[in-house]
Amino acid sequence: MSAVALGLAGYLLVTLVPVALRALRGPTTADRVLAVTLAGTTGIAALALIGRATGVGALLDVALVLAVLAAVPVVVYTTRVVDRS
Amino acid sequence: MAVDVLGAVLAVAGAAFFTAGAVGVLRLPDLHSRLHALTKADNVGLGLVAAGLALTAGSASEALKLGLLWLVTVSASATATYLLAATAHERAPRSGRARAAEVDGAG
Amino acid sequence: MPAEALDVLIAVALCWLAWRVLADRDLVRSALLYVAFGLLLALAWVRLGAPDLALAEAAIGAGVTGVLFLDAAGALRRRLPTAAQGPRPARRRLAVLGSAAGALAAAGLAVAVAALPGEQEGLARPVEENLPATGVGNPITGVLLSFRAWDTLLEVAVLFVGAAAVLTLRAEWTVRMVARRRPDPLLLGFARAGAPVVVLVSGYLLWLGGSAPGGAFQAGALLGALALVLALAGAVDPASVPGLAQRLLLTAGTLVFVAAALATAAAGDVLAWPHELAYEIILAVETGIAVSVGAALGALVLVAKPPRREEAEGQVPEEA
Amino acid sequence: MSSAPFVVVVYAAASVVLVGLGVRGLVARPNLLSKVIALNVTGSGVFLLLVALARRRPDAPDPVVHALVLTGIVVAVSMTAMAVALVRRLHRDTGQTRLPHEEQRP
Repeated sequence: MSAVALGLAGYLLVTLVPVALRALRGPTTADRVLAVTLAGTTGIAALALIGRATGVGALLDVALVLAVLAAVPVVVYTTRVVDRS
Repeated sequence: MAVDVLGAVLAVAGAAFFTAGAVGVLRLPDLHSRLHALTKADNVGLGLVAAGLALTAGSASEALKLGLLWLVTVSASATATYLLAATAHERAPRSGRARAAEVDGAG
Repeated sequence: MPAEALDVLIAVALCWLAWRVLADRDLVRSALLYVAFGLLLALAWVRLGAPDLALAEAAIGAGVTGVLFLDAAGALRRRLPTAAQGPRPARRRLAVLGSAAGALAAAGLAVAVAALPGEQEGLARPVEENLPATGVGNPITGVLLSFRAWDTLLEVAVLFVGAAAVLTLRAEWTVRMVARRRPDPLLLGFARAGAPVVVLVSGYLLWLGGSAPGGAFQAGALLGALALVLALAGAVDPASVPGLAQRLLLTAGTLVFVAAALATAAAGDVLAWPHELAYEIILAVETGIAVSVGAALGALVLVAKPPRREEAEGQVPEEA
Repeated sequence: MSSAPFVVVVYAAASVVLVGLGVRGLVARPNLLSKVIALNVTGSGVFLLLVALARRRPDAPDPVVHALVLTGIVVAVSMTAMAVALVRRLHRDTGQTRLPHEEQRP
């Protein structure tokens, strides 16, 4: 499992490339926000997998913290940031 | 041993959903369909990875934490995608909103 | 080999993201990319064997700092629809000057780092040898709250001073939604239902700090984010929190820490915890710090926007 | 540094780049909020360098450096918040987001 986990974690980081392209292209701010959100979830999965592969249990806690905070940028964007017309 | 294989298979399947989400977010034509791709990765992708890891977890607390991780992510992702979609709808220019209403009516 | 490839990938992506963050003219875009930069930095801390820092970066770096930039960029964008841009020559001159300064700084740093020895003993061993005396199992917590407790006391004071400075820059609590007037029912429900979970995870991190990566600052950052979401969802009106309670929340960490310092000073040595009570004292101080960090971070983001002049002068506030 | 572990070299190199980019942004971008972001990138570079150097003995990373950087992260966020509050106050009072000598329009 740990060899599989490390390989999958690396692969998940590669899937961040198209996500990053969307974050850069937009075209709207909402598109960028959603790309960053997906990057966060991918990071959560990668952290859980790296934690298993390396036996560092604390990484699961890092993933948990990221999960708890995942919605915060979206809430701030939707309630506090106006799109440029 | 069989559990190990099943866990690995689940995790790989989860990664496949992340691939679909990432490609979808890049390739799909508009915000709402991209949000749809995002939720596949958030809910199913992370769910399968967490399930695979929980199956092969060394302790009950670790499995429980993975369950909590998934639960938190699902509720955050549901709220986040709803907020993004609702805000985009609200802020859409009049013509866009009319078009969205038409889609609502047709669907 | 795959592990090395992972490191190279993260390092290259970090540099690329930093460049994109700083190259973008639109500050909202910069702020969003900064959140992604923080996420990646958390992965870098993991790869460097520093899970404590990964936790702090995930909570503070990506969470609070990114949100702070996002909110500020949104506010500046709102009132400045067409960003004031200088004539091109001035920009070009600044760019040339900046590139030269950046290249010089990087080159100097590279030369200095290259000259360092490749192996260094560090303080890992002495910390490990003396850790049992602190009553905690996590070396980072031991260093922060026992060996170098003075530093941490002053750090908490810095945070408090920062919050106090931000509070003096505003005239009133200024949480205001831009898009919707009414609180969104789903967001409200999410904030209310999520609150106990966040408090639970925060308490877990606080308790964890005694023996494993975790601790007061990470726990406090979660509380701060919770306060922010509750306020933005309309579940809690920060202005309705009485002034005394605000001040007590903001100063709890400093107060508990100073009380502990005074008590140990009366007993002999300042900030030298008695061996049999060390764990309990550290946990009490950490709890105070977590509360204050939460209050301070919440306040820093919530009130970072000063009211517009008309509002401060008592006229009818007008929504942008 | 020639005998340092690979991971240390990789992240130390990245930190040098981050500091360079941060300093460049600090000078080249006239907008004050950009300058604050650039300062944070520079700070992240410094933290990354410190932690990479603390990793030179792979079996036992130096916890004192980790504690120092943890303190640094917290101090950085409170000072960032204060700087952002100052930028917003300046913008409210003068309508500008730049320093006076970099202003291009009244």
